[in-house]
Amino acid sequence: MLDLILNLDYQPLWITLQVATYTTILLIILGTPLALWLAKITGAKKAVLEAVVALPLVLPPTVLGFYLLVTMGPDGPVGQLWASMGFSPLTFSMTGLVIGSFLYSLPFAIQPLMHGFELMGKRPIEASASLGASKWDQFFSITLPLTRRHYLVGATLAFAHTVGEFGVILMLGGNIPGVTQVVSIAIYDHVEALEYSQAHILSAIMLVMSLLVLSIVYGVNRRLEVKVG
Amino acid sequence: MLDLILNLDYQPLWITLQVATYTTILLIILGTPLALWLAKITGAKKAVLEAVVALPLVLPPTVLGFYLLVTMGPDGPVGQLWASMGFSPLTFSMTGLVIGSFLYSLPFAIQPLMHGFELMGKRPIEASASLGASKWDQFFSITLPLTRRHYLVGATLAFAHTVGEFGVILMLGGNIPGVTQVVSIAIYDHVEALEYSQAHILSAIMLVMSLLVLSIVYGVNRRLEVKVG
Amino acid sequence: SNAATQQKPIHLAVSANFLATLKQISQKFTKQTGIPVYLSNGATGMLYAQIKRGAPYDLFFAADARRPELLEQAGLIEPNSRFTYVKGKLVVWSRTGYFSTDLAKLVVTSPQLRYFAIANPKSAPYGRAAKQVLEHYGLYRTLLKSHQLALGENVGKTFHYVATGNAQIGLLAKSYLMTHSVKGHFKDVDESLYSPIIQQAVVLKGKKSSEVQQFLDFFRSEAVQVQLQKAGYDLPQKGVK
Amino acid sequence: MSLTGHLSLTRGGFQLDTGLFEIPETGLTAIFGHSGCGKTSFLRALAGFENEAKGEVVFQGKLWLKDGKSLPVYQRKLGYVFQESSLFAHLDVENNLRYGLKRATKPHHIHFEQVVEWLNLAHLLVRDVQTLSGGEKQRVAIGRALLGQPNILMMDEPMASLDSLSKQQIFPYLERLRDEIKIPILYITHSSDEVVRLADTVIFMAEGKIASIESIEQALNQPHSPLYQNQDPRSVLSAVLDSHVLEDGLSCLKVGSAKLSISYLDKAVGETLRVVISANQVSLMKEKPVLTSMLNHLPVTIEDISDFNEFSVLVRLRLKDEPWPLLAQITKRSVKQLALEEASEWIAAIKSVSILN
Amino acid sequence: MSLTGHLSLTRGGFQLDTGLFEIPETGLTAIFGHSGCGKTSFLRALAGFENEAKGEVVFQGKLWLKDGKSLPVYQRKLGYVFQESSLFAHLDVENNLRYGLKRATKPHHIHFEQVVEWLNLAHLLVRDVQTLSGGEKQRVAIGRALLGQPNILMMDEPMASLDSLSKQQIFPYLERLRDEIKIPILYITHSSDEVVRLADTVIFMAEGKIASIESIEQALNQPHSPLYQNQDPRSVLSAVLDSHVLEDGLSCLKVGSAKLSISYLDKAVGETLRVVISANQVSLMKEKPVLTSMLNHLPVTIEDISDFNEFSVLVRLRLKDEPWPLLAQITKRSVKQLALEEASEWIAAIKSVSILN
Ligand SMILES: Nc1ncnc2c1ncn2[C@@H]1O[C@H](COP(=O)(O)OP(=O)(O)OP(=O)(O)O)[C@@H](O)[C@H]1O
Ligand SMILES: Nc1ncnc2c1ncn2[C@@H]1O[C@H](COP(=O)(O)OP(=O)(O)OP(=O)(O)O)[C@@H](O)[C@H]1O
Ligand SMILES: [Mg+2]
Ligand SMILES: [Mg+2]
Repeated sequence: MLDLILNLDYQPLWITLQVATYTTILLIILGTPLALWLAKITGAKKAVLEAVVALPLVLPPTVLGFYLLVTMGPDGPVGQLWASMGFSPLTFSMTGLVIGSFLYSLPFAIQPLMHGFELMGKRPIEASASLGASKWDQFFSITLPLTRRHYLVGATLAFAHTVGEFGVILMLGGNIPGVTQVVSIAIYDHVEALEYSQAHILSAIMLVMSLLVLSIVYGVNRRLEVKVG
Repeated sequence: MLDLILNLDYQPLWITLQVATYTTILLIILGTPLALWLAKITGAKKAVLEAVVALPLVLPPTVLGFYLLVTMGPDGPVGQLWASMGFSPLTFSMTGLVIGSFLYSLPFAIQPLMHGFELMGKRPIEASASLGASKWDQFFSITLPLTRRHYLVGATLAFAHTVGEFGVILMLGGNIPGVTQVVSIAIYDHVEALEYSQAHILSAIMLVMSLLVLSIVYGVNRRLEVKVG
Repeated sequence: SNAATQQKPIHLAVSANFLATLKQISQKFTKQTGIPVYLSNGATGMLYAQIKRGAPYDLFFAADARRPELLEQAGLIEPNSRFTYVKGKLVVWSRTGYFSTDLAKLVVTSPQLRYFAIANPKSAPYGRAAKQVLEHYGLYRTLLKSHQLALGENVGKTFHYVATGNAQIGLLAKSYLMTHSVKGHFKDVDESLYSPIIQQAVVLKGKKSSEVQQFLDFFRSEAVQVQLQKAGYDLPQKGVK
Repeated sequence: MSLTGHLSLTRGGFQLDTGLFEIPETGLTAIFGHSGCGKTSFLRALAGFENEAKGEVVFQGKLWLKDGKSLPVYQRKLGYVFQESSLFAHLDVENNLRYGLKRATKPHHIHFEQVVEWLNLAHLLVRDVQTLSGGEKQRVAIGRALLGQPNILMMDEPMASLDSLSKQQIFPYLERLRDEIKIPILYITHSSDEVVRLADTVIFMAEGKIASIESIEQALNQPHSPLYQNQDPRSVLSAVLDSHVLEDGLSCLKVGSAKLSISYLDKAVGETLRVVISANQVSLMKEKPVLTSMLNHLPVTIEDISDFNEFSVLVRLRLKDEPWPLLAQITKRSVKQLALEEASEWIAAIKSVSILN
Repeated sequence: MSLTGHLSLTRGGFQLDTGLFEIPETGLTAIFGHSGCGKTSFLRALAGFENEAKGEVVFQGKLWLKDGKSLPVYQRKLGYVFQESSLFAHLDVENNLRYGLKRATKPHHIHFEQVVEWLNLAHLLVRDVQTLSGGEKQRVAIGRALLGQPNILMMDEPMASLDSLSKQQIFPYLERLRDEIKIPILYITHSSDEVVRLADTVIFMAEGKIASIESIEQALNQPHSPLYQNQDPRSVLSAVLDSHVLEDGLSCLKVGSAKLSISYLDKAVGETLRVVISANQVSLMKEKPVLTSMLNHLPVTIEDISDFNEFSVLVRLRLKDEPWPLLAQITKRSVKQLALEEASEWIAAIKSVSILN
């Protein structure tokens, strides 16, 4: 057993961490203006856009991955555009994985953020504007701290979802050890190869680590908690 | 093309709808007391429990499905307990699918609900208690309508996630045509069998239907919208 | 060893049913030559779709002959590199011992029989073969109608279904039962009852390096061939592509 | 004694510790004290909203709180108006109003139409509560609490955001509630005008403690009553309605054995009233001027002269047969000029008086 | 003219339409009107919080709003105190206070320590704003707005939840702000006391419109001023501080050519003041009583007698050389008894007066 634990390939863990971190950061950065905008608009447009954001969820991840593979591959429209800008191919690369995970986890980040912005309402922003804070200042000194819990919910759901993500990554990333083989795929491979012990160990490591990280994140968040209203 | 559309097997669509509906209803019903309790407790216990709820996310669905298959199978502890109570087996059945999806989508339902309850605060409940409403009455006449948007977010994320769900269902459901073969698996099979047209058609149907349903749900919700605070 | 660090690694894309066996083979190969081998496991259809879009694999061990053929037609492989590496064999596995491995005696209505597991005939070659066998015994329609047919997405999942006791009996790849100690008993299925499960491999276009050639040579070596047979595969007859 | 007990509660650095209190069964009891002295905390603990509150509360013989066991709020039949209006955001005005009404046991004493009229809510009924102005919200909150048919009404600064016209319109109905339906009302306010106008009893709070519970007469007759920080002292006298002089629009009161004319008051002859007279409204003169528009000239005896501030004194005057003294604030110059001294007799001229309840 | 323009805004069934307004550059301007008349809507539109507001606003020569183009609020240098306290929930009291201070251009005219002292906030600085009482929150909100070093201060019922002591403590500093730092203050209130105490100008609003903008003297000298719905009319007279009688603690004012004694006032001789006298504090008599504690007896001429209500009249009296009239509320019985008629001369006895600014 100890032998198994020592001889396991831990690189997938590291790659998973990278993909999930990049994806989450990207979701937070790009998701913020999107969620701010969705929180502001009204009417039919809003309902449809909200639905569009939630759409990636309803396709099986492998199928979503397949369509992304087609679109982002060398012959696909996105892939060609990307290549014409002189970048190396998206598919089977970390960049591709991050983009795929981004799309797939988008609703988990956007929904809580949007909701947070709506709940906060205009009042705190009005108050900070009257106190001389510019738009950026308003966002960083008021909106961000007041919606911190929503950011946390969004970020943890998105992070956890990316860590467990499998179908999109397998399809788009190609299960290439050392490059795109994330831990979810590694566990899957062990199960496929009927190497149950290894699968159990990796799963246990994942669960314990996640439990630890999530507990700490939630615990710290509680401590800093702000109850609105 | 039309030929293809007419000859497609639409039963998986129907099964998907059933599984997703049951799962969502179960999540809402059982998730409510859980979220209410999580919203009330404090301290380290809360942080750890929140983390536990989010855990199913970090395992690849197929692997989660595998563990569930073992546990809920005729030789597994849950399966034996279940059988000893005189029920027919959980695995390869609609019931099993719903339980698996329930666990896998739990965080998507719990997190928004918990958050909604915390944001609502105690004041509306205090007001309704002073007006003579009993605990149940308070919940149905105040808490539920005031957190309706959180229920909606939770329900749509959970529903959409169950519809697209694949790994857990594939493993646990046994892909039994007419019983547990859901649309996500059907699409996947088409892709695997290089029947791309069929896959496209099913995917398109899924997307359009989901877009419609989600738009309507979000639109109706907007109309009834309650801004708190 | 020192040499190992200078060797270029090779990437193998492998269909799930052959993963465990290929893993063992490539570990031996690496030990002998110092050339690292990376395995990418996946469903054949998925790997095919990826290869069509430039996946960086060197060799592709498919679960059937169709996808390698399609790749050849598309000009995506090294000329003449397509070869049959094994022929799959189907076995009936009755885990509980309640059911005979003789399918002719199977009573579908028996209350002990909840599920019969096969791989999905639509996507998995072993599934297609299993379907032919069931049809031969007139069981396929019956099982399908009574919702007793559990379809594994691949043979691996089909194996899990039976191994965990969720299905009582199944038709699956012999290789799974040869390499793992399992409960119950199993029996080869008469090969005339199903069209041969030809599993082919190809070298992908531009990937014919000396390391790849070394691997191919190693794969064709006597020792490996014996190992394949032990693992429950039939060897391709000489001369058959 | 209707509402009795003692309560303690800790919130951060703040400590509420009421000591034993007894709040009368009827009438309006004002809770008065500085910002942050614990009025809201006290009332919330009393109502049962603070789970950490310790102590004992008995209301009309029913145990509300004892030994850590608390009767659920919804069984207490109380009406509560919160300091910040807490309307249900998902209901329109009408449904907010009807929320408690639907849940009240019959028969109803307070009717929907009545309340809508009292609080002038008819034009707001279909409105979304989010769109109401500050004062409108508060009126709806008051109405909602009333319609719950409470056995006791608790209000936390309910009038703070109302303009004086709205207040004037609501006061009479609160008075009616207090007098006709006879439910006790607990009323937090920082307005001494509201206390004078409405209260029968005053609970003075300071730094988390109940400093004293006094009848309004006691409260007002203290020379340095907390009700009048930096303001004039006032006196409260009991009076009996003696007669009406309808043609002049006057009513005549007997205060002790003296007579006091006031604007016509719609009460029966023989009723007992309380008259508030601000100390700086009272002047002393040796004899009544021959021709004056001032109605009231009462013969008084000086009982006591005490310093009020650097330049003026507070003179305690005694009316014949009246238990409470009449206070006059007089400059020291006048004291010198008039040679005021104890036991001497004077005429107290009073221009305006106000009537309690 | 400091703040001029016109604004219109539609919110549901409510329509704000101010017409042209001109608000003076200095002093405190009260916005007064019934609950729901549009005070908050007007002030918010003025500040720039309502994006749908149409019209034009110019402040100190700077265009705030014109042709749909609106200067961003954060560039307007205004301080705003909201009707419901809107403290930042994620900051403690000190950081709420410092929020605007950090962002203000130097030099600062209003200092942190000053404000903390004025508003008595020292013991609250480290507190979480969620734990403050209603009044405490409001004090922090006022302090935060002041520390933003605004060029104009807008306050929406800032004192509504403050007790009278807190108010008494804050008034002088608002006055100081108004007089020393000389920034204009716009102040919504429904308390006529606050208007009388603080305002130089009053904007009367009714049903979404500005009914009139009046100086405080004009506003108070209307017999039926909206400031005193159902209350006594008052008169405001201009007076010059004539002399101090230190040993008696009195100051002597000249009102027209008559003299008026009041409690000692800490102002320089020669300064102009405004004196408010409630009409029911004024009695008429034929001659001054020989011995009386009443300080003030002014010779007046009756200019006009008009019905006030069923049983009393309002008598307009003229003091010699004073532009504004003195009002007295007298019962009809006294009018008969004294045979009051126009142009006859009387002595007006006045017990108490109050001083504006
Ligand atoms: N968590 C806490 N930590 C420290 N002090 C607290 C906490 N919660 C409340 N307080 C303090 O308790 C005191 C009483 O609050 P309460 O709301 O009862 O006052 P109040 O008398 O109603 O005041 P107001 O008239 O301003 O509404 C206040 O000084 C408040 O700051
Ligand atoms: N969406 C809306 N639909 C209809 N009426 C509205 C809407 N929003 C606001 N109003 C009305 O506009 C009027 C003006 O509101 P505003 O808040 O300006 O009043 P206010 O003068 O500040 O009152 P208060 O003294 O009670 O705070 C109110 O009568 C309010 O009910
Ligand atoms: Mg309070
Ligand atoms: Mg307002």
